[in-house]
Amino acid sequence: MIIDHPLLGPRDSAEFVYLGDACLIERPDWQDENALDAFHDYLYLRDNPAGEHRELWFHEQGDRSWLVVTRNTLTHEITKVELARDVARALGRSK
Amino acid sequence: MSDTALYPTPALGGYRADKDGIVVEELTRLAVVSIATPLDGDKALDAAMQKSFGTTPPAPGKVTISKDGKTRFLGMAPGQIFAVFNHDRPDAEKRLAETLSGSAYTTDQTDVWVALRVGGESVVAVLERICPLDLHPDAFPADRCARTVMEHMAAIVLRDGEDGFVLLTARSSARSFLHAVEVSVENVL
Amino acid sequence: MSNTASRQSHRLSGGLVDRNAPLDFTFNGSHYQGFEGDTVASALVANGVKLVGRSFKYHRPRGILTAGSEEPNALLTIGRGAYAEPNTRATVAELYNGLAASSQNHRGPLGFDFMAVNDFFSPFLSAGFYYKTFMWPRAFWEKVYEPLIRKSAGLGALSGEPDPSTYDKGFLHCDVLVIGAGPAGLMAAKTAALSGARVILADEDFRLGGRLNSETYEIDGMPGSEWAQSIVQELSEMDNVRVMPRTTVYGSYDHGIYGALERARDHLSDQGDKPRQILWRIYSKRAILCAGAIERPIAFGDNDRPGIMMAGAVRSYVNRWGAAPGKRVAIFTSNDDGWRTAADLSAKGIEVAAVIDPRTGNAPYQIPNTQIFMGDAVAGTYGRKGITQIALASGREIPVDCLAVSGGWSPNLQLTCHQRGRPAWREDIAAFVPDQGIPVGMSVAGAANGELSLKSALTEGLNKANAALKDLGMKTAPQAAPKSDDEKIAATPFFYVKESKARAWVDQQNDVTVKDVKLAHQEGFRSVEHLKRYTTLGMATDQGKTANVVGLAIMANARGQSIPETGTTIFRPPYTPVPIGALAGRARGKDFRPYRLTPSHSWAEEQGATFVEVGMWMRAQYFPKPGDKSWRDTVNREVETTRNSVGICDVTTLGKIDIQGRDAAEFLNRVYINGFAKLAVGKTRYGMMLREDGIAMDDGTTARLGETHYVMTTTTANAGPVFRHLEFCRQCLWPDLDVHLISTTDGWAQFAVAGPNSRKLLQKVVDTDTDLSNEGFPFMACSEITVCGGTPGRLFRISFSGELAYEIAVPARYGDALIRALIKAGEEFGVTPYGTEALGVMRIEKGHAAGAELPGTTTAQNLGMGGMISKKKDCIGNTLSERPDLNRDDGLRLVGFRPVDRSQHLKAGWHFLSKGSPCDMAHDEGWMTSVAFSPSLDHSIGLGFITRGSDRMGEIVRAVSPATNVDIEVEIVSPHFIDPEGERLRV
Amino acid sequence: MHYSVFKIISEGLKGNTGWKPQWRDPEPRKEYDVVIVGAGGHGLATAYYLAKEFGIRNVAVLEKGWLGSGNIGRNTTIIRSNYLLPGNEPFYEFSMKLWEGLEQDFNYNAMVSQRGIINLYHNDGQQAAYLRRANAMRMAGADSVMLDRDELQKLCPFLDYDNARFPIKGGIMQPRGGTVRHDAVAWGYARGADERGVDIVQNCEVTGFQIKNGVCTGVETSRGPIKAKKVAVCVAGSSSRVMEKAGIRLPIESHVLQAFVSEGLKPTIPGVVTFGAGHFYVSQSDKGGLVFGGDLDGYNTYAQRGGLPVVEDVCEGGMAIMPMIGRARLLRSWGGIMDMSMDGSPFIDHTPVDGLYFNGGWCYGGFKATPASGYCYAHLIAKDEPHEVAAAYRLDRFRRGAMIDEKGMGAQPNLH
Repeated sequence: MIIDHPLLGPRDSAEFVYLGDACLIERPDWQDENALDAFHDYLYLRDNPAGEHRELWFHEQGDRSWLVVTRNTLTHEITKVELARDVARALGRSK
Repeated sequence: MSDTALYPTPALGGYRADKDGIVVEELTRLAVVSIATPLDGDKALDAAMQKSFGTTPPAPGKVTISKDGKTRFLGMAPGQIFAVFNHDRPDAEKRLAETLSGSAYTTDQTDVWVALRVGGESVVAVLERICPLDLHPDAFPADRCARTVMEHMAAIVLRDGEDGFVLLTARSSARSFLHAVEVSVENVL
Repeated sequence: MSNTASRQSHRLSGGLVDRNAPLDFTFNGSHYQGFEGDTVASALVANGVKLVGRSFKYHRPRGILTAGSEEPNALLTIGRGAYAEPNTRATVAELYNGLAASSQNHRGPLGFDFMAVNDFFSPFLSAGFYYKTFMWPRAFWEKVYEPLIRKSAGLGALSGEPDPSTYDKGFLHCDVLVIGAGPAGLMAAKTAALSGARVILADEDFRLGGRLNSETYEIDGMPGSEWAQSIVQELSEMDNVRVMPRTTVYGSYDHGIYGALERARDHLSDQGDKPRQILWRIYSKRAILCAGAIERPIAFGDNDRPGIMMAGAVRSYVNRWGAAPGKRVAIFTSNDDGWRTAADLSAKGIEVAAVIDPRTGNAPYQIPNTQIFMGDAVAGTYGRKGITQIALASGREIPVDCLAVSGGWSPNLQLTCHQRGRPAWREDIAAFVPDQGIPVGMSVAGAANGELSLKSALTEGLNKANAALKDLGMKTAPQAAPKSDDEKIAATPFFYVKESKARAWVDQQNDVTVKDVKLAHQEGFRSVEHLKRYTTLGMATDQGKTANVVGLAIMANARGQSIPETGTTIFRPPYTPVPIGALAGRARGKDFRPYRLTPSHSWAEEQGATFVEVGMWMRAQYFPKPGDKSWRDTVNREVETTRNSVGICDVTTLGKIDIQGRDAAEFLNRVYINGFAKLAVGKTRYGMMLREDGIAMDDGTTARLGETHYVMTTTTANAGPVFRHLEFCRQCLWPDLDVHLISTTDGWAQFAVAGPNSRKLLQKVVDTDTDLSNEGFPFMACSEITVCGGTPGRLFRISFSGELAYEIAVPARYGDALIRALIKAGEEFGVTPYGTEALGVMRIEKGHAAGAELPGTTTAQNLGMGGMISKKKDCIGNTLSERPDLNRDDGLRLVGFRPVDRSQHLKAGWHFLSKGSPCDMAHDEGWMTSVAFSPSLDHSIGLGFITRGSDRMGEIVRAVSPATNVDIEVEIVSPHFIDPEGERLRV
Repeated sequence: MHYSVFKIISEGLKGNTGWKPQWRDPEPRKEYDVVIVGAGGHGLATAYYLAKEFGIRNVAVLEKGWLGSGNIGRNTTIIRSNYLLPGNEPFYEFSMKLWEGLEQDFNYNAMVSQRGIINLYHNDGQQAAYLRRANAMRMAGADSVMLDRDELQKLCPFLDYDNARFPIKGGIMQPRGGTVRHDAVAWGYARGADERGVDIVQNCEVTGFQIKNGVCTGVETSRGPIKAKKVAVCVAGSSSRVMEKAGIRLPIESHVLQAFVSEGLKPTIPGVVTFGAGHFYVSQSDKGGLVFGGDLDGYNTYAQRGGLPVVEDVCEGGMAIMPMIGRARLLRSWGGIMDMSMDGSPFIDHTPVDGLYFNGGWCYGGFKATPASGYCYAHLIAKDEPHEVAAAYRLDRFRRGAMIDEKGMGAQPNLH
C-alpha cells in the first residue's frame, strides 16, 4: 500500500508501523466514576468495520509522525491522511 | 586523571572506494545536531535562525542552507530539524545551542549517525537496488532530504547534487549498511 | 562445430534464430544442438524430440503442448548440481551453450517409467479416491499408505544444497507501466513515451513483440516481428523509457504497486558473480495490461499424447523458431484462428493432413491439398509415446505425427484478478474478459481485453495509453495506429468432444479428466471452488491457465447452466511461479539482517571475546583467558573480579532517549508508574513503565541532566517499541505538552564500571573537576563530565551488579579509545572486562528483573513492585492494573530459589509444584525464569514466579521438568541473594 | 454410504457410476432446535458433534457461500498442541486427541499426518522459554521433546547450521504435530453431519437476528426467516460484522494472513519447521508443495489479499534457515481474514443475549482447533455450560483481567 503522508507525500506503507483504531486517541479520564469500564471499552472494544476505518499508523522509518489514515478495509482505498496530533487537538485533547 | 586524550575512531575507518566512476566515501567530519522547536516557539526559532544563519527552518523533507553555505538544515519531522555541517570537535551541539540562544532544544546526533557519500553518474541505478524512494531528479531534486529504510536499516537520504547523495545511517550498523551499498555497486556496475 | 544444423532433423528455414550461433545442450544425457534465440522447447522440437515428461498421477507420456509460460507438460530440471532448477518450463527457458536438461517424475528411463502402472489402475484412482480409503487399519496410514503417497509427490526434486546463486531487488517508479510487449503493449508504450511520461515496458519473453514474432502478420508493410523490433529500438533510445525484457510482472498489489521478476542472467552459460535474477517492486501511477491471450485446448479421448500441441504454438515453432513439430500435421480447431496454422504450415511446405472443425458451414480459409472436415471432431488418438493417428467422431482415421488443436483464445487476465477482480463471460469469443474489480489505475488493452485481432489490439493499445495520460493530466501526442491486417477471428464455444470414449484430459499436469469433473458433480462438489479442490483441477504449476475454462464448461454442462452462472475461478499472485530465492533477495545467510556493533566491538575482538546475538546487536558474551578451563570458569572469574575489585562492561545497547521540554517532568510522571515530578537535577531514578493494560512494558533509569532535560534508558530489546509508545503519548494523548524526544542510543558509548575499585579507576579517567567521592557523587547521581583531558561525557552512579558502580558515556567515536583507557587505568586493580553472561549472573544474584521476567504478561504486582504504582496521579496502565484477576491473593510473585542439594544445577524453564502434588497443569504453581551459577555463593541460584511466592519464604517445593526428566527440591528464598540491604551500592 | 477400499474397487469396476452426493442440498425449514451460522470447519464440526455426541439433530448450518469456504479452505493445514498457558494447552491437546481418531470416527480420510512439528531456538532465552513450554505440554498430557543441535541436525540436515545470522541452537519438537488435508476436514464433517440429519444450507446468508427482550429466537436470511431455539454464530473472519447485527461489539480485529505454496517437489522436508528468529514456517504437502507462511500483514482488513512486504519477509525467513529452497518457486499466495483477538486466544461463550452463542477470535490458529472447537461449542450449546477445557474462553475475561496471552503482546491484535 501507499500512504500519502500529509507532509511528505506518498510513501510505501512498509515504512510505517500500524497500531489500530484511531479511537485509541480518546483515552478516558482516570478519575471518572466508571473509569475501569471506560478503559476496558477503550482498549478492548475497538471499531472493526468492513468499510471505512480511521486508524493510527506511525511513520517509524520516516518522520516519526503518528497519522490518522482513513482507509476502506474492503478495498484498501485511502481517502484521507491526517496528522494524529491535529486530530487529537480537534478532539479537545491538550495537556 | 589520564595523561592521554581520547582519539576519535571513524565508524568505517574513513572508508573510500572508487569503482567505475561511483565513489563511496565516509564523511568523517560531519556534525549533526537536532533542533527541536519548543511548543509555540516557531517564531522565536525562525528569528534566531534568520539572525544567525540567514535562513529559516525547513519543512519536513526540505532543506535550507545557511547564508554562508556551510550549514544545511534538514527538515526531519514537524518541529524537528537537523543541522548538518563540517565540524570535527565533540562540541557541535554546544556551539549550536549557544548560537540559537535558548530558542530551541538541541541534541547532538553526530555520533548517532555515520555519513556515506555516494556519487557518480550511475548513482541512481546503484541506489534503486536498496532505496524505495523515487530518486528521479524531478521527484527528488538536489537539496531534498528524506528518511526511509534500506535493507532493514533506517537511513536519511540527502541529495547534494545531481549525481550525489549523502546517506546517514545508524553508527552501530554502519558496516552492514556499507556492505549493502558495496553490493549494490558490485551488482550494477 | 559450425555446420551441425543437419543434425536438427526438424529444423526448417527461416525463423528468428541465429544460425551462426549454434548452442550445444543435453537432454537426459543425450547431446543436441540448437541456435541462439531458441528456447529449450524449440530446440527439442527442432531435434524431433517429442516425449519430454510424465504426468503427475498416471505417469502418462507427455510432450510439449504450448510455446509459452502457460505450459503444463514440458517441465524439466535445468542445470547441474546445486544449480539444478526443477519444474522449469522448457517453453520459456532460453537456450544457452552447455545447458543440461532432464525430464522429471519417472522411475527408470523416461521411455519406460515403472510408475506408469498407475495408468492401468486409473478406474480406482478417480478424483478424491484417497479421501475414501487408507483408513483401515488406523496405524497403516502413517506407516504404509502415507509414505507411499508422499514418495510419488511432486514433479522435480530440489538439489538439497544451498542455492549457489545470488539475487537482488530494486525499486522502480513510473507514470505508466506497460505489461506485455505485443502489438497492444508496444503501441501503448510508444504512445505514453512520446508524451514524455516515465514509462516501463516489461515482457516475460527475451524477444519483445509477443505474437508478432510467431505470426505472419504485416504492419505498415513490414513483417510484424520487424515492426516490433523497430519500436523496441525507438523506445530503448528514449530517456524516459525503461524497456525490460525477460521481466515477468507477476503480481498486482494495492495502490499501483507491481511485483516483477527480471531473469537477468539465467540465459547465460556463465552467470558470473552477478545476481541471476532481480525482483523489482514497481510503483506505477497507471498500468496498462497487454498480456495477450492463451489458447485453449479441447478435451477429447487421449488428447494428452506427445505430438498434440496448441495450434498457435505450432505456428510459433514453425514461424519464430523454424522448427517443425511434425511432418504430417492435422489441425483440430473450433475457430478461424486455428486455420492460420494450416496456412502457415502449408507455406513452409509441411504436409497438412486434415483440418477438422466442429462448426458446420464453409471453411473460412482455402487450404490446398488438405482434407477438410467441417462438423466433425477428433474423438480419439493413438500412439503411446507420440501420436501416430487420430480418429474422428465420424469414424475416419488419419495417420499423423502432430495434431494442432485450438479451442479459441482466453484473454490473459490473471493480473486483473489479483485484487479479487471478477471477469465476465463474452459469448462471441467464448471467453472470460476483464470486468469488475480491476486494480485501481489499471486498464487492459488488446487480446488481454478480448480484442483478439491485430488491428484492434494496436488501436486499443493506443487508446488506452491516451486515456491513461489524460487521467494523469499529461499531454497526448497525436498519432494513429499503423496499418495492419484485420484477420478473421470468428469462434464458437466448443470445449470437449462428447463422442470420445477414452479418457479426455482437462488438466494435463494434474491428470484431471472429463470423467473426474463429472464425478465431482455427481458427488455434490458443484461450486467451482469445490470442483477445484476435489479434483485438483487448476492446482498444478500452470495454475490451470489452459485447463480452467474447459473444466468449468464441463461442470456448467453437468449442472445444466451457462458458464457464467456456474462461476469463474480467481487467480492469485504470482502470475507465473517466482523462485523463493528471488523473493528473499540478499537477505540470507549472514546478510539476513544487519548487525549492530558496539563501540568496543573491535577492541573486544582483539581480546578474543565470544559474541552473542542480542536482537540485532552483537555483544561480548565473555572474555576467555588462557587457563580458563571452560566458559563457566571465565564467567566466574569475571564475576569474582568485579565483585572483589572492578569490572567493565559495554552497555551501549541499552536504549537512550533524549527528552527535553518544559513539560518533560510531567510527561515522565505519566508514562512511569512511579513519580518523576520531583526528581532533582543531577539525579537518576529507576522507573517502571506499564502498557495501558496494566502489564509491565519496560523498565530502566532516567536521569535529569537539566531543568528541562532528561535522558531515559530502556532495555536493549524494547528501545524501538518504547520510543514509538512515547511518541504516541506525546502526539496523540497529550499533544500540547512541550516535550521532545529523540533517540541517542547509537550516539553514546556507554560502559558500566562496577566493583569496589570502580571509583578509584574512574578517578584516573574522569577529569578532576568532578568530585567522585561518595558525598560529591552519591548513589543515583548523574552529571555531565569531561574525560581524559576534555572529552565531553556523562557519568551516572547506577548499578545493575549490586556493587559500587557507575556508567560512563562518551560520544561513540571515542568509545574505542575510552575502553582502552579504562582497561589501562584498571590494570593496577586487576580489572576485567565482562560480558553478558557475567552481567546476567550478577543481576540474578541481585534479583533484578530482566527480559525473562518481563515476557509481556507480568504485572508490577507479580514483580513485587505493586506498591510503586502511585495512586495520586494518572499514568499509563494504572487504571487497568486494578482489575481483579491481576490482583489475586494467590497471584504469582517473583522470588529466588536455591537447590536443597546445593550441588544441583537449576535450569530456566522448570516448573514448580508443591510437595506431594501430582505433576499436572492443575497443580502447576509457576516456573523458573532465570538461573545462574553464583560464584559468590558457590551454588546454582534461580529466579522464578510462584503463586504467593513472597509469603512462602523458606518453603521447600519441587522443581520439575518432565520434558527432561527432572524432579528436585528447591527452597524459596529472597531474590536478593547478595547484599540484600544494598550496602555495597552506597559506599 | 460407507467408504472403504472395497467400495472403491467395486465402484471402479462399475465405472464409478454409483457414487452418491456426499451431502444433500436441502431447502431450509422454518424452524430448528439449533441454527449454526457459518459452514466453515468449526460450524460443521459443531453440527457433527451436536448430532453425534449430544443427540441434537434438528440442526441447520447456514452458509453464505459454499461449505468450507472459510479459513478451513485457506490455511497452512498444521495441527499441534504446543501451547503454554493453562487456558489453552488442555484445549488444544483435547483437539489433538480428536484429530487422532477423526478419520475412523467420520469415515473420511482427511490425511492426518503426524510427522512432527519443530520450533527452532537461537539463543538461551528462547531455549528457556521453550523448555517452560515443553514442560507445560507434558503437564497437560501432550508430548514434547527438547532437541539439541545434534539431534536437530539428524532430523533436519538441510537447515543452515554454519552460516546463519541467528545460529540454530536446537528446537522444541512435538512428534504428534503435523498436517491434515484441510478441505477434507470440512467435507468429512459435512458428510457426517448430513448423514445424521443436519441440514447444511449453502448460499444462505444470515442478514439479521430476531432478538426480543434480550432473547434470540431465530435469524433473518437471504432465503427467509428461520426460527431457532438456539443460534450459534461461528463465522471467524466475519465475527465483528455478523455480531454487529446483534448489537454486540467484540474484542476482535480482522486481519489478513497470507500463506504460500510452492510448485510440487519430491519430498524434502520431514514435518513442520518453524523459524525462531524470523517469521517463517513450512511443511510439505502430500502433493509435494512446500506450504509456508509467516506474519500477518498487520492492518485491519476484510480484503482477502496481502501485500508484497510480507511475501518478501516470509521468503527471507525461509532462505535464512533453509537456503536449499532458493530454486523452489512460489506458485500461489492467498490471504485469509483472521479474527485477531485482543490477547491472541479465542472465545467459546454465551453472549449477553439469551439463546445467542458465539465462537470466534481464533487468530491464525483456528484450523488445528477445529475438532475441539466443534466439540466444546456443541457442549456449550447442548448443556449451557462450558466444556472444562474451554472454560477460559470467555468474552468477559478482559474486564476481569484474565487474559490468555501466549505471546505477551497485550491488546495489540496484529502482534499475536
